[in-house]
Amino acid sequence: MMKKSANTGKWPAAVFLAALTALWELSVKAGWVDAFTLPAPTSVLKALITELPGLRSHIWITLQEAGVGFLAAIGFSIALALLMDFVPLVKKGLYPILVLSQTVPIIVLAPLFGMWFGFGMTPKIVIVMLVCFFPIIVSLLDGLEAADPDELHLIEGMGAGQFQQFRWVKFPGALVNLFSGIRIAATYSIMGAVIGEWLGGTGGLGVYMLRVRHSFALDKMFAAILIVVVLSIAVFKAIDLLQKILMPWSADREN
Amino acid sequence: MMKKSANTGKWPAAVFLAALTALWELSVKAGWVDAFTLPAPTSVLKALITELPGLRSHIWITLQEAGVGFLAAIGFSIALALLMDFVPLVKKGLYPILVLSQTVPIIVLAPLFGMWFGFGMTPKIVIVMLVCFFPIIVSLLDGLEAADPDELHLIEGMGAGQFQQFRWVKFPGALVNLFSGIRIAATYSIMGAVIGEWLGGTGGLGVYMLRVRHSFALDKMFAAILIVVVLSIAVFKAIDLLQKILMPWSADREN
Amino acid sequence: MTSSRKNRLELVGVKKTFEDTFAVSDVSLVLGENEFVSIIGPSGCGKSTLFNMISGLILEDEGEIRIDGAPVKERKGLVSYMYQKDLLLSWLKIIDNVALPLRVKGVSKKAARDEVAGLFETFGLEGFEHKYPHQLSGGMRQRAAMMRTYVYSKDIMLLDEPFGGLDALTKAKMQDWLLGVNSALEASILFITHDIEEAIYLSDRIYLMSDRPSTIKEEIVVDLPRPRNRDMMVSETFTQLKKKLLHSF
Amino acid sequence: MTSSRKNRLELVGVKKTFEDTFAVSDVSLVLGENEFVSIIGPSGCGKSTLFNMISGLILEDEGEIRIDGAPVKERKGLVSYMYQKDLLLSWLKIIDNVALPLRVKGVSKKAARDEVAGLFETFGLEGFEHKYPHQLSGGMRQRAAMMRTYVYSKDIMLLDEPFGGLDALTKAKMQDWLLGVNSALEASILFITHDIEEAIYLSDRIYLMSDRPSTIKEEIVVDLPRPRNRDMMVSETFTQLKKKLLHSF
Amino acid sequence: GCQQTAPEEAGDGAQGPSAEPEKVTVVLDWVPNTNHTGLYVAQDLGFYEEAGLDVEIIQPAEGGSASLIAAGQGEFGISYQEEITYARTAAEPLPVKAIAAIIQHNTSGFASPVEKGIVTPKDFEGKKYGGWGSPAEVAVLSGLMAKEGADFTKLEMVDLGALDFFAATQNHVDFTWIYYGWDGIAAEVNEVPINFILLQDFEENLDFYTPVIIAKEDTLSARPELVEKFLAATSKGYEYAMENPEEAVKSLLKAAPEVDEKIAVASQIYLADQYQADASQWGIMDLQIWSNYAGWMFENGLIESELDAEGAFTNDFLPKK
Ligand SMILES: Nc1ncnc2c1ncn2[C@@H]1O[C@H](COP(=O)(O)OP(=O)(O)OP(=O)(O)O)[C@@H](O)[C@H]1O
Ligand SMILES: Nc1ncnc2c1ncn2[C@@H]1O[C@H](COP(=O)(O)OP(=O)(O)OP(=O)(O)O)[C@@H](O)[C@H]1O
Ligand SMILES: O=C([O-])O
Ligand SMILES: [Mg+2]
Ligand SMILES: [Mg+2]
Repeated sequence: MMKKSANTGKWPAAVFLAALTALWELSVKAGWVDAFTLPAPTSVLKALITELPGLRSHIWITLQEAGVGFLAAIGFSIALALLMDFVPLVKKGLYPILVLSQTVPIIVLAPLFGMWFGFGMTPKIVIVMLVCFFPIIVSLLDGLEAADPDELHLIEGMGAGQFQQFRWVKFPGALVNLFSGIRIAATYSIMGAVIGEWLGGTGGLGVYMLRVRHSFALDKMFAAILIVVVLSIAVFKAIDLLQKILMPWSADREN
Repeated sequence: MMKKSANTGKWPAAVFLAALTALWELSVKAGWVDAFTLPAPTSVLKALITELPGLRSHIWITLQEAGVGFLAAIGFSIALALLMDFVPLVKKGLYPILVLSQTVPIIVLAPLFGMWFGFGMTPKIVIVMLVCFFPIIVSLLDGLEAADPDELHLIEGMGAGQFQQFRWVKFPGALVNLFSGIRIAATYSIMGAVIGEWLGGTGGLGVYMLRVRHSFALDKMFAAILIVVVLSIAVFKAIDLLQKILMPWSADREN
Repeated sequence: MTSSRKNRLELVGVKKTFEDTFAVSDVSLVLGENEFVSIIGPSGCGKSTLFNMISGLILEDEGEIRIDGAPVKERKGLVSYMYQKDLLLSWLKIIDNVALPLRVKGVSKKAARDEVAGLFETFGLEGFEHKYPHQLSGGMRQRAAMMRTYVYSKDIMLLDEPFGGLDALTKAKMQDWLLGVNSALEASILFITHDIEEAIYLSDRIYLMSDRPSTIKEEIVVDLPRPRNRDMMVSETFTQLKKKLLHSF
Repeated sequence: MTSSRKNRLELVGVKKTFEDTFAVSDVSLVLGENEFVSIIGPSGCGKSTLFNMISGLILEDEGEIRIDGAPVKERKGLVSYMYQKDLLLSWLKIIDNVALPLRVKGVSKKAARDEVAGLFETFGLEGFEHKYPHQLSGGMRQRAAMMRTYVYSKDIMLLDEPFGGLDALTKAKMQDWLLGVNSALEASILFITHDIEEAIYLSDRIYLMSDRPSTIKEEIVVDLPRPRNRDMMVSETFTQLKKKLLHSF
Repeated sequence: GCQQTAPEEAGDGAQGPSAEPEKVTVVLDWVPNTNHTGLYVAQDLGFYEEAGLDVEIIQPAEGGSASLIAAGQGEFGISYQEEITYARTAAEPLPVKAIAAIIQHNTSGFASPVEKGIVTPKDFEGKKYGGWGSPAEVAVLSGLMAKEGADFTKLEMVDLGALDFFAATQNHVDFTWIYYGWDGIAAEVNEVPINFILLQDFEENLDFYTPVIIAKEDTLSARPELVEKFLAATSKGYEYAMENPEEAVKSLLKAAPEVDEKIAVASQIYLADQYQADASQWGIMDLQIWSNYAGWMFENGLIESELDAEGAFTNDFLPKK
C-alpha cells in the first residue's frame, strides 16, 4: 500500500537501453572498436530492414520449434510434478535423472542428437524441451513442498485426496514458483531452438546466423540476435500478463 | 506430520539408474545400436579408469572455473537483487537487460567474449556467471516480491529502513525461492564451464571432450560427460545440505 | 456422565509430548450423542492439541481415541473441525473458501456458490462474498471460517475458539445460531473457549483442564434446561456455575 | 475530554473507503498524555483500520491525524502497534521475534536476547524462548507478540485485541501487568477489545463505535480511581458502567 | 572394378518421369559455401532430377559429417581427409569412405597481415599463433618450424575459439590457419593485404584432400547405382562450376542467400581452377596423398593405429571418362 512511487512505467529501461545503444554507436563510430568486431547499432538496424523479408521464413521456423517445445515443456513439467508429488517413489527415482539431464552440455550432445534424431524439427523441439522443462519443474516442486502443512491438514480433514490437495492447496500456493520457472524457461526457449538449429538443418534463425557469420556479415548476425532478443522478450512479457490474469488475489493485494 | 512413508532412502533412483544402464549395455552388446553412436557403459567405465590420471588436471581447471563463476553468480545475484529491490528505478531499468542477456545464445557471443576477456580463465568464469546468475536472480526477485505486506508493515513500524526490511522480512521469506534458483544454477555451473572451454581453451573437460570427439573416441567422451554429471550432482547435493542448515525453521516444520 | 446417551467420541488416557514439551498427560473424556461439551483451560495447556489428535492430524503417543465405541486409527475426514487459526486460503474468494468443502466433494463451482450464498446474511458477511481473505477484518475472517466448517458439518464437530474475536453482540448472535444448528442437525459438539459465560450458556457439560502437562481437572454438568435463552444468564444456577468455574480455575 | 491532560493523539473527521467498502465515516477522537482509552465496536466496523491509519500504514481518505497537536504525514515508527494477527516471523525463534525491535535498532543478537530473556517469565513463556512460532499455541503466540510490542514501546501504544485468545486467569495477569506498565512508562495507550469488563477495568475512557460505515457513537468516562484492583469489578460504579455499555451496544 | 552397365544409361530419361525420384540427403561439413557450389548447381540446374534423385542439402553442426553419415543420417556427406583418417582409425572405427575429392590440393595455410612480416615458417619465431588447441596444430607448426630450423618453443599458441581471422589478427595474434578459398579471398575482397603460407610448399605430406565427399560403406555395397548416379550428377555440377564460375555461384546464392555475394563470386572464380587442378578428372584421388598424410599423422602420434589407406577412399564410383 502507499507504495505507488515505483510505478514509473517502462521508461527507465528504455532510457537505460537508449543510453547503452548510443554509447555503443559512438564507440564504433569513433573507432574505439572495429566495425568488424562489433557493428554499429545503425548498421544492425539497416541490415535488419534489408534482411527482414528473407528472414521471415527463418523466424517462422524458429518460432514454431520454440513454441511447441516450450508448451510441451510446461505441460510435461506440470504433469511430471503432479506425478512426482503423488508418488514419492517416482520423485526419488526421477529427480536425480532430471538433474543429470541438465548437467550434460547440450553442445556436447549435438553430434549425438544429430545421429539419433536426424535433421527435422523433432531434435530442435526436444532440445527446447530439454532446456525449458528443468527450471519449471524445479521451481514447481519447491513450491509444492513449501505448502503450508496447516492448510493441507484443513483440506485433508474435508476428506480431500491427493489430487484435491494438489488442486486446492499445493498448486495455487506454488503458482508464484511455477511462474518463476516458466519465466526463466521462456527466456531460454528461443535460444534453445537456435542452438538446436545449429546442430543441423535447412532453416531457422540458428542456421541463418551461422551462415552470415561465415560471410563475416556481423551486422546481419546482430540483426538476427536482435530478433531473437525481441522474440524472447515478447514471450517473457506474455508470461507476466498471464500471471496477472491467473493470480488475481496477489495483484489485488497491492492496492 | 505422520507422512514418513515417503522416507524410502535413495534406492529408487539407484535401482532406476541401474536398470537404465543395464538396458543400455544390453542394447550395445546385442548390436541394436552401433558402438560408434553410443559406447557401452562398460567401455565408458574402462575409458574412465584409464583416462582418470590424465583427466585430473582437466577436472581441476573446470572445477575452478565453475566454482568461481557460480559463487560469483550467487554473490552478484544477491547484491543486484538487493539493489533492484531498493531502487525500483534500477529494477525497471535493469530487469529487461537481464532477460536480454539470457536470450542471446552464448555461442554467438563467444567470439566477442574472446575479444573482451582474452583466452584465459576469465571468459569461462564470465560464461558460468552469465548462465548461473539468471535463474538465481529471477527466483530471488519473485520471492522478494511475494513478501507478506503485513510483515513488512510490522517491521516498518519498528522504524526499519529498506535494508532492515530486506534483512529481516524479505530475504528470509524469499530463501525458498533463492534456493530454487541456486539449485537450477548449480546444475548449469559445470556445464557452463565446459561450454566456455569448448569455445577455446588449453585445458579443462570441455577441451578434453572436443579433442577426444575429434578422434571419434566416444567412450572417452562419455567418460568425461560422466565426470561432468557426477560433479554437477555433487554441487546440487551440497546445495540441498546448505538449505537444510540455513533454513532450520522449515526443516523443523516437518516433525 | 449424565443420562443414557450413546458415546459418540471417547478419549481414554491420551498423552502427547512434543520434543521437550510434555503437553498432554493422561486426558480422558467423552462426548455423547447430540451433546454439547466445552473445554476450558489455561492458554497453552493442550486444548488445540487434543483437537488435532481427535481429528487425526497428529498421533497420540499413548491412550486411545474411540469413535462410536471403536478405536479408529484413520480419523481424517470423520469429524468437522474449525481451527483456532482461520486458515482461509488466500487465493480463493470468501465465497469459494466457504464453498470449498462442497468443491472437494465434487460439486460444481456454480452449484457450490449457490448453495452457500444464503449463509452470508446469517453471518453478517453479505456483500463480502467476492472479497479475498486479506480484505476482511479479523472477526469477519473468523465468521467465514465458521461458515466453512458449517458447510462441511459432520455429526461430530470440533470448534476451537470460534467466537474469540467477536464483539458481544455479534458473539451473542452467533451463539444463538449455533444452539439452533445444534438441535436441528443433532450434532455432537466439542467446543473450546476462554469465555466462561459462553461455555455455560451453550454446554451440557464442561471439562476444566489443568495447566501443562494437562489432565482433566474437573467436569461440570450444566443443569440448565433446553432450549436455552439469554434470560437464563441471570438465573441463580448460571451465577452459581460461573462462580464455581471461576473458583476452580 | 476529562481534566487538563495534553493531547498526545487526535483524530479529526477521519474517513476511509476500500474500493466498494465504506469502512470509516467521520471518526474523531483524542488520546491524552498517560491516558488509557479503549475502543469497542462491532466486528468489521473499522477499528483495526483506524489503527492502521494512525500508525501510517494506510492513508486516510479525509480528515486529519495529529500527534502532539501537529498533523504528521509520516507516522511510521512513531507509535508502537500490536496487530490483531500475531505476525510472528516464522523464520525467527520466539526470543528473536521478541528481540526484533532491538535488532532493528542495531543491538547485537546476544545483547538483544539478554535484554528480553527476563520477560519470558512474566508472560508465562519461559522454556519456549528457542521454539519457532508454529510450535506455540495461539494464546502463547499472542503473548509473544505482546512482548515484542512492549520491547518496542513508544510512549503512544496501539493494542488491537491483545488478550483476545487468553483464558480468564492468564488474561487477568496480563491486564494487571499492563496497568503496571502503563503507570511506570507513562505511556498513552489506545486499546481495542471486545471484552467490556476488560475495557472498564483498564480504561480512563471508552469510545463506542457504530457499525460500518463507522462513527464514534458514544464516549464513556470510567470514574474508577487509580491504581485499579480487581475488587473494583464488583463495585457499583463498575456494574453501572457495564450495564450502560451493554445497553448502548 | 566397376562393370555395371545399366546405370550408365540411366541419366537421359531412361528412368522416365513415371519413377518416383529417389530421396537423397547430403550433409555438408558446415555452412554452405563455395566448396559446395557443384552440389547446388546440380540441384538448381536439375542434374539430380535428371538422374532421378531428390536431393536435400543439410547444414550440420560445426565439426563435420562423418559420424552423422556413419549413423545413417544421410547418404552422402562432406568431410575432409583428416576426419576420415581419425574415423577409420578410432577404437570403434566408423564405416565411412571418401568417394570424391572436391578440391585436388590443400588450399589451407597460415595467414597474417602483411605488416607482420611472416613469409616463411622461420618467421613464426617470437610470434603469437591463434588456433583451436588441437594436437594436429602443434604437430604441423612444430614440424614446419623444425624443417626451417626455427625454434618452436619461441612460438606462443593461444586458443581463439570462434574468433575469425580479421578479428583475431587485429588485436590478439599474429597469424591463424585459414582456407585461402574463403578467408583469403575475403581478405582480398576487403582489401586487407595478407601473407599466406601454403602448407605443402614446406611439407609435401601436408597436401591432403579437403573437402571430400563421403558415404557409408553399406551404401556403397548395397546401392552402388545410387552412388554412381549421384556422383555423375555432382561431377556435372562441379564441371559446370569450373567453366562458368560466375553463373554457378548464383545457384549457391539462391539456396543460401545469406552468403556474402562479393566474397562468394571472388571465391568461385578462385576455386574454378582448384576443383580439378592438375588431375585427370574432377573428384579423383591418389593413394599416395592418403598414405602420406596418414603416415605423417601416425608419426606425430595423432592417430593410435596405422591407416589402411586403400580402404579409406575409392574412385570406383566416379563417372568413367
Ligand atoms: N507442532 C508443535 N510442535 C511443538 N510443540 C507444540 C506443537 N503444537 C503445540 N505445541 C505445544 O503444545 C502445548 C499445547 O499447545 P496447544 O496449542 O494445544 O495449546 P492450547 O491449549 O490450544 O492453547 P491456547 O489456548 O493458547 O490456544 C504448547 O506448549 C505448545 O507449545
Ligand atoms: N485491505 C483491505 N481491503 C479491502 N477492504 C478492507 C481492507 N481492510 C479492511 N477492509 C474492510 O474494512 C472494514 C473494517 O475492517 P477492520 O479490520 O478495520 O474491522 P475491525 O473493526 O477491526 O473488525 P474486527 O473486530 O473483526 O477485527 C471491513 O469491512 C473490511 O472488510
Ligand atoms: O545451453 C545453454 O544454456 O547454453
Ligand atoms: Mg489453542
Ligand atoms: Mg480488527
